[in-house]
Amino acid sequence: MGDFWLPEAASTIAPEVDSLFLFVTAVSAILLVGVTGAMLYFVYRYRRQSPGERPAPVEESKLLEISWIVIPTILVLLVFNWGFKSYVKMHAVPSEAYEIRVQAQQWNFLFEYPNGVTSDTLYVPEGEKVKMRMSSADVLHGFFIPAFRVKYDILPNRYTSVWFEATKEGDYDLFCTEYCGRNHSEMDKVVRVVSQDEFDNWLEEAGTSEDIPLPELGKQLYSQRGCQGCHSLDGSEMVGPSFQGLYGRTDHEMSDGTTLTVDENYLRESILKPEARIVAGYNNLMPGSYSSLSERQLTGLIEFIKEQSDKEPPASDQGQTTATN
Amino acid sequence: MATDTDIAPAPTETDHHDHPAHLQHHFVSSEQQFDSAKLGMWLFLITEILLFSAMFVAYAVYRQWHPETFVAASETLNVTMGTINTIVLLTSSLTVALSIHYIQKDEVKKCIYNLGATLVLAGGFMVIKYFEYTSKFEHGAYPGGMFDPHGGHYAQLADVPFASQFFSIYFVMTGIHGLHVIIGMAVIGWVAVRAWMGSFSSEYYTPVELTGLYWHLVDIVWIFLFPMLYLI
Amino acid sequence: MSTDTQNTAVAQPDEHEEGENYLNHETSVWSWLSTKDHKRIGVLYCVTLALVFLAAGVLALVMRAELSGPGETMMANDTYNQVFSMHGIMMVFLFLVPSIPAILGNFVLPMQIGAKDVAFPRLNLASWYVYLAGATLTIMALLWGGVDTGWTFYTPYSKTTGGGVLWMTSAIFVAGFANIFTGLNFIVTIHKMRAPGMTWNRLPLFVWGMYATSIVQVLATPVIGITMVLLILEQVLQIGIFDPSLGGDPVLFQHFFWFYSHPAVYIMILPAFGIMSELIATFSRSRIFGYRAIALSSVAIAMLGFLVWGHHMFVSGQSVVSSIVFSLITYLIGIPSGIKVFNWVATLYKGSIWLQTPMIYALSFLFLFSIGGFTGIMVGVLSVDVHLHDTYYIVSHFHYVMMGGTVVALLGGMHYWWPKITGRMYNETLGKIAAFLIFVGFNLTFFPQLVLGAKGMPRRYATYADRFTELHQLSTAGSGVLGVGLFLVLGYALWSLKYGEKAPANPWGAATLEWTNVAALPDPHNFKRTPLITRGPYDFHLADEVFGGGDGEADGDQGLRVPDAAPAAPLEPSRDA
Amino acid sequence: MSDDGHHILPKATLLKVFGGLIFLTVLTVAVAYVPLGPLAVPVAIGIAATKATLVVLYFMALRYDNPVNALTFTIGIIMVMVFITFTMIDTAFRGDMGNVDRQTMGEIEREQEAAQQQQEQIPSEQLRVAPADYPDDRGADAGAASGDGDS
Repeated sequence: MGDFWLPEAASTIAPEVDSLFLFVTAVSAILLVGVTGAMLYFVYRYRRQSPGERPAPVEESKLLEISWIVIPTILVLLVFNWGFKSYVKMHAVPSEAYEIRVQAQQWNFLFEYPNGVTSDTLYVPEGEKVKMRMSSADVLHGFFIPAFRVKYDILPNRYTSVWFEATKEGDYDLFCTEYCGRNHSEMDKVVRVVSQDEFDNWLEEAGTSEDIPLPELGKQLYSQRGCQGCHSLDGSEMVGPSFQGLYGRTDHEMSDGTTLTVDENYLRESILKPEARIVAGYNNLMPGSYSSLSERQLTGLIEFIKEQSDKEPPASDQGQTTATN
Repeated sequence: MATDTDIAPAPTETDHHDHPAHLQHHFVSSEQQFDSAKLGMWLFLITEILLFSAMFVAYAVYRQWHPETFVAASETLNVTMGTINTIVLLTSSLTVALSIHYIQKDEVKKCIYNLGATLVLAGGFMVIKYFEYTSKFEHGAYPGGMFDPHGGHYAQLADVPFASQFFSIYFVMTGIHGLHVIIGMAVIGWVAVRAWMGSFSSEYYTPVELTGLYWHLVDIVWIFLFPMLYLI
Repeated sequence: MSTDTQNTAVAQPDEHEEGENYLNHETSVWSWLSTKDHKRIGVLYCVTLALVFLAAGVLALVMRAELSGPGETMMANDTYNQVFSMHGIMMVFLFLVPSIPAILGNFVLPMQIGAKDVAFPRLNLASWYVYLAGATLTIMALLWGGVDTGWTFYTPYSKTTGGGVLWMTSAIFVAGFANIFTGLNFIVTIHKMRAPGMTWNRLPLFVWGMYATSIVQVLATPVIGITMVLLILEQVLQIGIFDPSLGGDPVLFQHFFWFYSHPAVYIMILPAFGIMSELIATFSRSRIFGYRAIALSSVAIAMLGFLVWGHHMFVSGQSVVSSIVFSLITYLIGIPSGIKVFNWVATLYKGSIWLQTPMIYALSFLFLFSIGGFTGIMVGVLSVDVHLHDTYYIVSHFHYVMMGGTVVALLGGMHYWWPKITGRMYNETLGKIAAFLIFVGFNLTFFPQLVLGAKGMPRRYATYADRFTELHQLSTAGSGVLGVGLFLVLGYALWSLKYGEKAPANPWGAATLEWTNVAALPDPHNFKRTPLITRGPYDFHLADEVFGGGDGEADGDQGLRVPDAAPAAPLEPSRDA
Repeated sequence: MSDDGHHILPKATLLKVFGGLIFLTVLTVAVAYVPLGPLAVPVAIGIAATKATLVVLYFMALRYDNPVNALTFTIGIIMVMVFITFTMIDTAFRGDMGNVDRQTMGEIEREQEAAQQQQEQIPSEQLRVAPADYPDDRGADAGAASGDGDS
């Protein structure tokens, strides 16, 4: 029955939740069959034979009434107590837990490890207690890993946390479960449970992102920070302007009718202050949270956008900005 | 509730054969009509109480989180004006109660005078409120996002975190209360006019009584707002 | 057992056709728009709410169509978000909350207690106009770009998503007054307008259900009103109570919202309980088992319903302490609902059960509501709710309660009182087919969603992972069957208005006053003479002596039995009746 | 006319109650200037509750009214209590999660990062275009932008 109802269980808390779920399901099923069976039997047994039937009133039975108050009460209190215990366990974060920061924003999760590595896939070591310290940059989000049976909302104004201990290597889904706007349903990530050694290796390698070339860093950020949700690379229309051929355009039209040339300054301003200038035909839907990018990240992202265009850099007044090329 | 066993009320002797003008056809007696109206009014009053309750909850929660802020911010309110307004409103409650007292005794003139006095006092309340509001606006003590205190003893609030929450709650609560005062004034005016036209007597004064109940509720809300916002 | 009601009553003398009734004593449009007759207001509401249900139901079909495939099948995310938001908002605030009280409560309640009208007829009419104003504001919200917040309007998202939210929150604020008016009116009516002899212990259980509902309406609705006002002020004046970027707390909004919206669930389901009791008693011709328990458990549910709102917030950031408290009280509220189900089943025991369409709806209700209740127990379990919260399990759970409960009961009630409202019989065969289609379609739609949710499919998703596809397609197919069933009901209902057989005064052999003491089509003032009540609401064993048989000539060979010289109150009603 | 619901309160009673209300008003203002510490709130609310009770019982004549009305009113008050109490069971016990912050977590982190960046002294040859007053005016801009309702 577990396979029919529930997804794979891959954390220490999951079996506990599952057994409770299955217990309640089983008891409910028995009661449902009982009630429905009795109902159908009565409907058949006491069906009306002639229109003039006048059944005699049935005496009420105190014992019966009391029994169906007392028995369900005992059952639900049992279930409450069970659920209460595992809920407390879910909330008592072990002090030795390994902490990963989760930053949620419309419509992306970003995971940050203690050594500063950021990733858009959640790598966790198998068999170690992991705590997620979560915050949101804009609206409410939800952090849900079905296989681990953990879920908690992510709030903009304070940290919330969940913890779990993964028990099985493999890839699992991570969903946003608190409705957060347009691309809520695409706000999902992969949780990759790996062995402790593999995890350590990954962490070390990923930690070297300082060395990777700028456009490469930009490419990573493009997918990690959710740019791909709104800006295509192949010129197709999405929520925001496509990056294809964007850089170097000289006839970039704004919603106030002016045109400008797309250079580094414009790109930088658009990332940091999206509301400052709006491209004609688009609304300002871009989150303001990109202002938290570091200088190097910004430069990387701009370099990446530049790579998406074959145009020459704009000729005029680019003195100090082109210097970095 | 099941213990309430009032059966459909029996009509009084006068009712059956000649119905008083105010008796609607679906009621058996004036008594039943009056009781219904009054129960309806009490039910309406508890909807009003629950309407205000959400704001009281907001107050309680934010005060619990930021007690120092609330103490600091409430010190900028003008206790003298608040006290005067409390007394004005209590007096208006008295005059409304007296107007019902007089109409019950068929003293229509005195009833109208008292209703008039209530109107004047309610107007006075709003005038004082107006001066309080404007003095706050002058110093930038707007609700929430526009909060930008400056000048006088408001300046110190600029450094108090969450002071804007206090003023949001202050303006929302007193604002909605003020709205109720204005609505109350309109209703009292209407009742006074009808009394003037001779619609009411000791036989039928339901609108006067219901208006009185409403006005007392407005008073009660203020009785709580005053210490919460001005004193503690 | 006769399944066809058509060929029996045709030959009967149409005694009720003579004389005036509430439909024909005035016929101008203005007479309808200015009517203070509770029956006409019920009909006005019926037409309006049917339109709303149709619109919101079509939106549901559109949603299911979009979900027939994992990716984008027919609409963009934005559109889908607006569609599910509008479906939820319209169904909850504009349909389910007013539905049974405004239609059947208005029509039936005064007759059941032997009153000429509700206590405040003008307020009653006002409630309909206020409702219309609310509906108009909803349309304004649509014109203003729609709403994509879901029906919950959680901050801070609802603050950032455009002007439609302002219109929509105003709409909910305004429509709330319509509910307050109705509830207030019913409480006063039940307290003050009962006919002589109609003691609290003789009230039909539908009246008890409406009484409990009205208490919740009066106590809870003002809070959603002020919450919406605060949300509007948050947008307009940036008051910073709910918006975290201004120092507010989004979880506080959830407290405010659920302080209303959880009791609102009882506003929707308690009237359904009332209808159930009427249907089960009438169609098994026996006294409701545990009358007192059912009556008082309604009031108990209404009161306890105010203490459990936090179970919607187990994972939203409220304190662990309050989650535990709320969870515990949640169980206490499950018990009165369970008692009702057991009592209804026990009522069938040794009855005389007549399987007409309304009874089929009643039996469907018992099954569907039980599933709704059991899944409710499941999501009340703290640790299990962590897994199930905001998944399709929840979606399915509340549809089992709201649709399988409230809507199915409403359909049963509409069939049951249809002869009284329209003076016509519906087609019994089609009625049974539709009831069957609705039952099958409903389960096919929502049972797969239970499984989907348990497997981790989050709600409010326009697209989903491939492995959920089969279950989603099953659900979509079910929604088609459900839709066909509902449209069939609409079809034969409209048909019966013109071609339906004339209904007798008491086709079901029911024992409550609206059947025994009122003509087939009610008089404008309901009763020719105020009735005097000397018996309980379901004393079928007294049928022959007290209210003149009423076998329900639709079920066979008996001739039409117009209610005997209705036992009426003496001209001077006396206190000791 | 019968007595219930039509009780005529003597003028003397009304005046006495009014006197009591004025006295309690003066008292509560006076007490506000006495440093009572943690007792200040309960005392002030207690006095207000007493005043409200006087108004309800006498001015609104609930004391002489139909018990149903009294019950109605009481249930209303109980609901307000429930609302306040149960909400505060949450807000008072959020524990380690702390209270609300005046800004969003994102803004706090951004500010910290900005401070850090200033310390790090960005080399002048790097990209530097954003307006100088940035990011201090972000909040205001975001507020204005969301008010426009442009989605």
